[in-house]
Amino acid sequence: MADGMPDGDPGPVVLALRDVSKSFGAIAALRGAQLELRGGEAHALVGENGAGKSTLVKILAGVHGPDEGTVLLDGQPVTLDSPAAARAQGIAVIYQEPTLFPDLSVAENIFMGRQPLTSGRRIDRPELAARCTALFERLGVHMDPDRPARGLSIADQQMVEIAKALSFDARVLVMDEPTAALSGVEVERLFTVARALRSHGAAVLFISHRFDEVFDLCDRITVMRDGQWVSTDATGDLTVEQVVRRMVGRDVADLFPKQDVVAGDVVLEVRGLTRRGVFTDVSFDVRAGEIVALAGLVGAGRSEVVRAVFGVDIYDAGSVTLHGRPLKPGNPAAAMAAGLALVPEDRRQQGLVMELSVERNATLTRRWKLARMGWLSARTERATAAEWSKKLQVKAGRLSDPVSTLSGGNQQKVVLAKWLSTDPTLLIVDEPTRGIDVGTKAEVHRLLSQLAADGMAVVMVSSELPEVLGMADRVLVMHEGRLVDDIPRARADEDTVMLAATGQAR
Amino acid sequence: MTSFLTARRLRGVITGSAVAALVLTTAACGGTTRDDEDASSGDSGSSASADPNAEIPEGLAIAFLPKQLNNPYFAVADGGGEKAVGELKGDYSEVGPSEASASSQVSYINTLTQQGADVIVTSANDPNAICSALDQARAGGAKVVTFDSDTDPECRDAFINQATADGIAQTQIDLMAEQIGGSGKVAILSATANATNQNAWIEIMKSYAAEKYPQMQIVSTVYGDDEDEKSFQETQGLLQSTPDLKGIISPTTVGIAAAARYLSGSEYKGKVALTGLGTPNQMRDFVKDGTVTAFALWNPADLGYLAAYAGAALSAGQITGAEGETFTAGDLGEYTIGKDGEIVLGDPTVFKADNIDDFDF
Amino acid sequence: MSASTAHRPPTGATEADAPEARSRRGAALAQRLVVVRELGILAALVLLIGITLIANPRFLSGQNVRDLMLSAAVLVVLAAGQTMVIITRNVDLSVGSVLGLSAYAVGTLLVDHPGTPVVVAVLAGMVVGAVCGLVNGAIVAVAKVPSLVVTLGTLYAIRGLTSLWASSSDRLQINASDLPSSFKSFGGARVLGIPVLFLIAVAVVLVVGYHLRSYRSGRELYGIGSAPEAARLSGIPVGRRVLTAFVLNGALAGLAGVLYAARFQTLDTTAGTGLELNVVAAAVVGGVAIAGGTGSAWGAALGALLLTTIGTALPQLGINPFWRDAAVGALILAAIALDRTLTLRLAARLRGRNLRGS
Amino acid sequence: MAVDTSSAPVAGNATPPPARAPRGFTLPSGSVISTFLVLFLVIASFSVDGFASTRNLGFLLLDVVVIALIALPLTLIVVTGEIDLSVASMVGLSSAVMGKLWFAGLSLQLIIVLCLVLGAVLGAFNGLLVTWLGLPSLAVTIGTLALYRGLAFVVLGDQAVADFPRSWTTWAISSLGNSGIPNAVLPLLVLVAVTAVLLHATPIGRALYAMGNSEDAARFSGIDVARMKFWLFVASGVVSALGGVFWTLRYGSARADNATGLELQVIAAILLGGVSIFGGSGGLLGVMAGALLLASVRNALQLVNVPSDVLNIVTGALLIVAVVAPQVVARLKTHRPPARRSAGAQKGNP
Repeated sequence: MADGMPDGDPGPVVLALRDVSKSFGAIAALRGAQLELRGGEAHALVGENGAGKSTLVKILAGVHGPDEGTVLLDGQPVTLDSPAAARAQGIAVIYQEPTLFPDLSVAENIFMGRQPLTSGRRIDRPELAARCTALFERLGVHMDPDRPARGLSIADQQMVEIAKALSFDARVLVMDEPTAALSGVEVERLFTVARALRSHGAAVLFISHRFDEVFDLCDRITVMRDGQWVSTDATGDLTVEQVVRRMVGRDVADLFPKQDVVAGDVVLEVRGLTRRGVFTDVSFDVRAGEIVALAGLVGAGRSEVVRAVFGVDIYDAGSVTLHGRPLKPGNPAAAMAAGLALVPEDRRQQGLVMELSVERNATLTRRWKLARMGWLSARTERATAAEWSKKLQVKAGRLSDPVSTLSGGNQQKVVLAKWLSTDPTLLIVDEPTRGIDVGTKAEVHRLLSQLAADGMAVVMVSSELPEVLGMADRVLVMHEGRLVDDIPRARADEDTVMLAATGQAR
Repeated sequence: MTSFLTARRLRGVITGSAVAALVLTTAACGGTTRDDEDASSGDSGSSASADPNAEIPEGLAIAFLPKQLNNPYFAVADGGGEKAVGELKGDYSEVGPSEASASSQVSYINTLTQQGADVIVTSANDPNAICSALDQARAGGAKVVTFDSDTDPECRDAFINQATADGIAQTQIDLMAEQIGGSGKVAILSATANATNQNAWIEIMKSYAAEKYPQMQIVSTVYGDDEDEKSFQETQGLLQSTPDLKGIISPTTVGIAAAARYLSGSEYKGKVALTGLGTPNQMRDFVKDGTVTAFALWNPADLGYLAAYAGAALSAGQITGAEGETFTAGDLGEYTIGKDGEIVLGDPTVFKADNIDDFDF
Repeated sequence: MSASTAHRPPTGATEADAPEARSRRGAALAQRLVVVRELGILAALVLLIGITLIANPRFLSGQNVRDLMLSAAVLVVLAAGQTMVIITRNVDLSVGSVLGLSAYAVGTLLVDHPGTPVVVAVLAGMVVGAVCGLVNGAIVAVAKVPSLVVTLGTLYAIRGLTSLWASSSDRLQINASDLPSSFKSFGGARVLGIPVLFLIAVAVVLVVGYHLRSYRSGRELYGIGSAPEAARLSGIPVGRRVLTAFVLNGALAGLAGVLYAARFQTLDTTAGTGLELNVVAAAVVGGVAIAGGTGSAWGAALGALLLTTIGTALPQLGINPFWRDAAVGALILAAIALDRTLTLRLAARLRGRNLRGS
Repeated sequence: MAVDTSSAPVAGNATPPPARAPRGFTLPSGSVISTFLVLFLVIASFSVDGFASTRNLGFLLLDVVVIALIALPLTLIVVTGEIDLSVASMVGLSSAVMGKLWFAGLSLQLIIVLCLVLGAVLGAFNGLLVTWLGLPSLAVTIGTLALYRGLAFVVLGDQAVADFPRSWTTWAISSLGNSGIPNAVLPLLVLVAVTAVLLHATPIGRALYAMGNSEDAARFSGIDVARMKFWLFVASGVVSALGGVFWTLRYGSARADNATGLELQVIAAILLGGVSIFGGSGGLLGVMAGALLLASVRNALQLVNVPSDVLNIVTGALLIVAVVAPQVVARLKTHRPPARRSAGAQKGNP
């Protein structure tokens, strides 16, 4: 089936990519990629990180022009040489990361460049607010159109993005991992909108690493690997395992290989941790050898808690004790010295310095230890980086290349290397597998499991329920800034966690 | 609103004289010096003996280094110098910074030293800051003549003083007294607060006025920073804060022009007297429309002319800069060197409605 | 400017991502703070004038107010233009030099052709400025070089050009007597007792301010400064808009040059030297964020007015003029500290509401 | 069900995703500008009369000393993505205070110490506003540029203090033996070496580059960003004060308006040296070469009597070319002519 496009689905082909290639310098991101979107279908595009999905999206969005190949709209070749041109053709894109103007109002964010005008070509502000409100009603969101985008939660930002895409009356809606930051309710709302669009004859291209969502929403699935098209099939003809195998090019073993361990001594004690307006009275313990998951909806305050524990953020009240010794608040260096490591949520912003080389990134946390009498030689750095990239099987061209040239999964490995090399006794990982491919995901899970088995205490913040349930010895659930439940592995299932996360436990 | 970045750049304007040397070695200027630890004034540069009959050789490289290039006043002065150098069959050049700062002047002095100039004619942006550079130039064989603004007497061979400080100060006070009948409140609009010449003149003006015109009262001194706009504002401030002001003296060309423009467009025109140092071209309209009755200035072209001749005479060995030596400066005639190597151009010219059209600078 | 995005975390990513924001009153609050910001400068201005009035009751006499307006006109026009550029997260340091070139060019034009109508002189000055702005904008927008560096370069180069022109044409200074009387009377003209130059400045501010607030292209400038990458993705023609902002700012700097010539009537090659930091200071004092995305031309104009008034008021208050620079510096620091405080409070309030509202 | 086309087990990703283009506005390193400098020096030595002499070398270096000195901490500040525009005003204030204290009768040794302390305080004030209040350094230091210069005038007003001891002022302008190399160059070289090691071969330097590229990532790596920035501003103050002391001695004149506008020259040297104004890239070698190149070009052009107007145009053009050229080169390198030239492609990667 992979050798041909299945026919017989309803709707004509709206948008097609034929033999599209795109290179950045020496790196070929797309090599003869194919894609066909029909009116009235939701089409999934899956592939590992680095398979070329994002480049393909950017070509559709008019951000990049293809080096070779054609983009066909209604069978006619079109030139999408700017985002504006793509919009004019009715292609709307929701990007992986929200792209809002923090200083402008929500309404202006949505209608930028398309604000309703009065007769004098001035912006009609009442009309602008009205249209925005109407959109929000359609989405079931309650947000003030006039508030600035600054300070919106990531989920709310994503809702604004969705509203923006919706406001185009797009013929083609491209969603590049829109659900990464959304909670279940919000995902469902988004899907409702997508289905409505689909029933009006629009084509929806959906990109995600979450297979449950892909299978839930989409009619057809296109798999890409290494910048090339692999297959396109009706969803009903596929299983998750088949898709994964095509993405990776091999069978993937058990996704969540958590080993059972006997928990050791208490490593971390958090007591009454409070930051006004963010989280309140959070207390928990973590023992050696234990993986403790911190679950909850996006915005429940999980990342904020671990950031405060690590000292990147300050907190107003409470205490953090590591190995029985109180940890100085607001001081990551002290936390590191005490054996704490944090793999942060946002790899590109917080985890890595994207412009610096792999070796500089990998050794950034250990620069004082590697220095001799204050002198830090490039050779020492390289040797250390080489050692760790070997241990974690980081695939990088040269260690002196910018870390940004690596795939998402390999970047995440560099972050892990950076932290594991500090030899921590407590490892906090925040969304450790967000946006990374299936193969690496399994590697990361295996690694975490192995570390715990070797006696490391692990705190894992994750929004992926299967990951939480598969990996954790205990699940701590947060809701609206409070720790509402502590569920042992035996009792943890989707229902118990979700009930707690949505504030309905007990 | 003036710039805070460059407000204090000393624009090369008329700042005069003489007294700078005096001022800086004694503590006349509000005590800027601590004490004379290494007081070593005296007959500077006059170690060699003069040969009054020495021939001025052709082809002398005479360089003019004004406070700032493209400054109209210095352009006129340098023009006078160029004329003199032409008469002497020398090699004239004019170099200088585009902003009036001592540090950039030093860089140009260094360049001239390196080029082996025979005579450097300069007007100092800072009497001390360019001294060591001038010393190096002289060690390299150059003769240094200062004009308009002097340096420390030790580091130049001669100074061409456009007028004595006494002459400048007294002329202005006399002009003012004439116009206001010798009594009433008078204010001074000066250049920058650290302009040594102006400060010296102002001191003399005050004591001279107190002595000769006891009814005349110098009530305040404000600083227009030699910026037109600031001077304009300060003028307006003066009239606001002293309603019964009778006259304004502005011993700087920028100041007097700005003050005149303010007065001519205000209700004070003809009621408040204005005098000081100004150029005929800038003041012509205001003299003709009755805002200003009379003001004074020396002829800057003559200043440059004399400086070039003095430099050539020094270079030829006709003079050494010692007191009492004499030399002939072309059309201007014979000059005698005064104390500390000072050569005085003469009394300032007073410009009035009946003679202003004879001048074009 | 794309590289600068790396320094800005995505919207609110570092703020606490509190539960869903559901606040009606957040917006009202935000708007009130913006208004408060401009009212704040106005209040400072009124306070300054009040204190000066107590010290010298004649401070607000007709003549004095007119003088104040004339003094402010040039800076106000420059501040309005600079606002457009700063809002896009750029800066134009060359405005002082552009003003100098334009003033000198217009002066030369008028001396050589005394019959030139004032309107033509004004347009000529604006064209000279626009060309300078085009050069700046083209290098910034096309070559993607940071504007701070480019305009620092043109700050030197344009000043050098003016000076070279003056020395090669042997006209180092243009005096009032050289200028045609029609132009001089334009400089002193009044309507209803208000100097025409000031009215022009006010008109410029109103037009620029209104355009920034109420037209798509104006709002897009805010978008570009607020998040350049997002602006590109949402189809805003970033390069063209930035280029336009530079050209308009250049044209206004050219206009300021004409106003300068009309007001001072004595021109040399140093006109406007060092004005650039003053202009930026006026904008910053007026609430235009140096990082782009916020602020208004009205605020910047008020900032310019405040700086000018300080220059006039200090001598009248009998304060040693040596203190003026220090006062201006302190004012800038106070203004940015105030902006920061307001922003933080707004963020805290919005966050607080988020939690309660959900 | 179709069989996978590729049978070989491939783990992870064989093909890296599109690379983010390296930051735009920087020369690859200081090497380009250094090469350019050497080239210029060679050409000027042969074609400009009097350029290649020990005396001229001395003049040239003496003009560079203060600029290079102040550029040291400022380079570190720019690398972290901040800027300090108040350096020249700190030079002026330190000079004014030096004059005032000398006039008051203090010993020069004590005065120098006090000036350095003053510099530390001024720098700390900048640093506090930037790190503690979180204000943008560009705006803060535009403010303190005015404030510090204003204070210099408040301190010394219209006066100039000039009677510093000969031994000191002579030291400041004389050279090491007959080499033509000014005395001050030696301590400067020591400071350059220390700064270069600090920036390029210590954990602190690594942290500075990390901060300049991504402040968040640096904080998450345990780097105390605020504290490091604070101390950089303090260092900038101390070094500027030292520059003020040297300036005063070199010109033998303490004045409030000393070194006005010098900040632009220092920044021009840094940018010419290939440091990105947005931080995160560039090196000290390039900056020193940039400072020397600017001074050499001026010196050589002055020697051939090029007027100062043209010097300004050359300075401006040099600065623009220095930032535009690598952009153009980078684009030619990475941007192979595509089948279809599109605006989107030209914009490249973010």
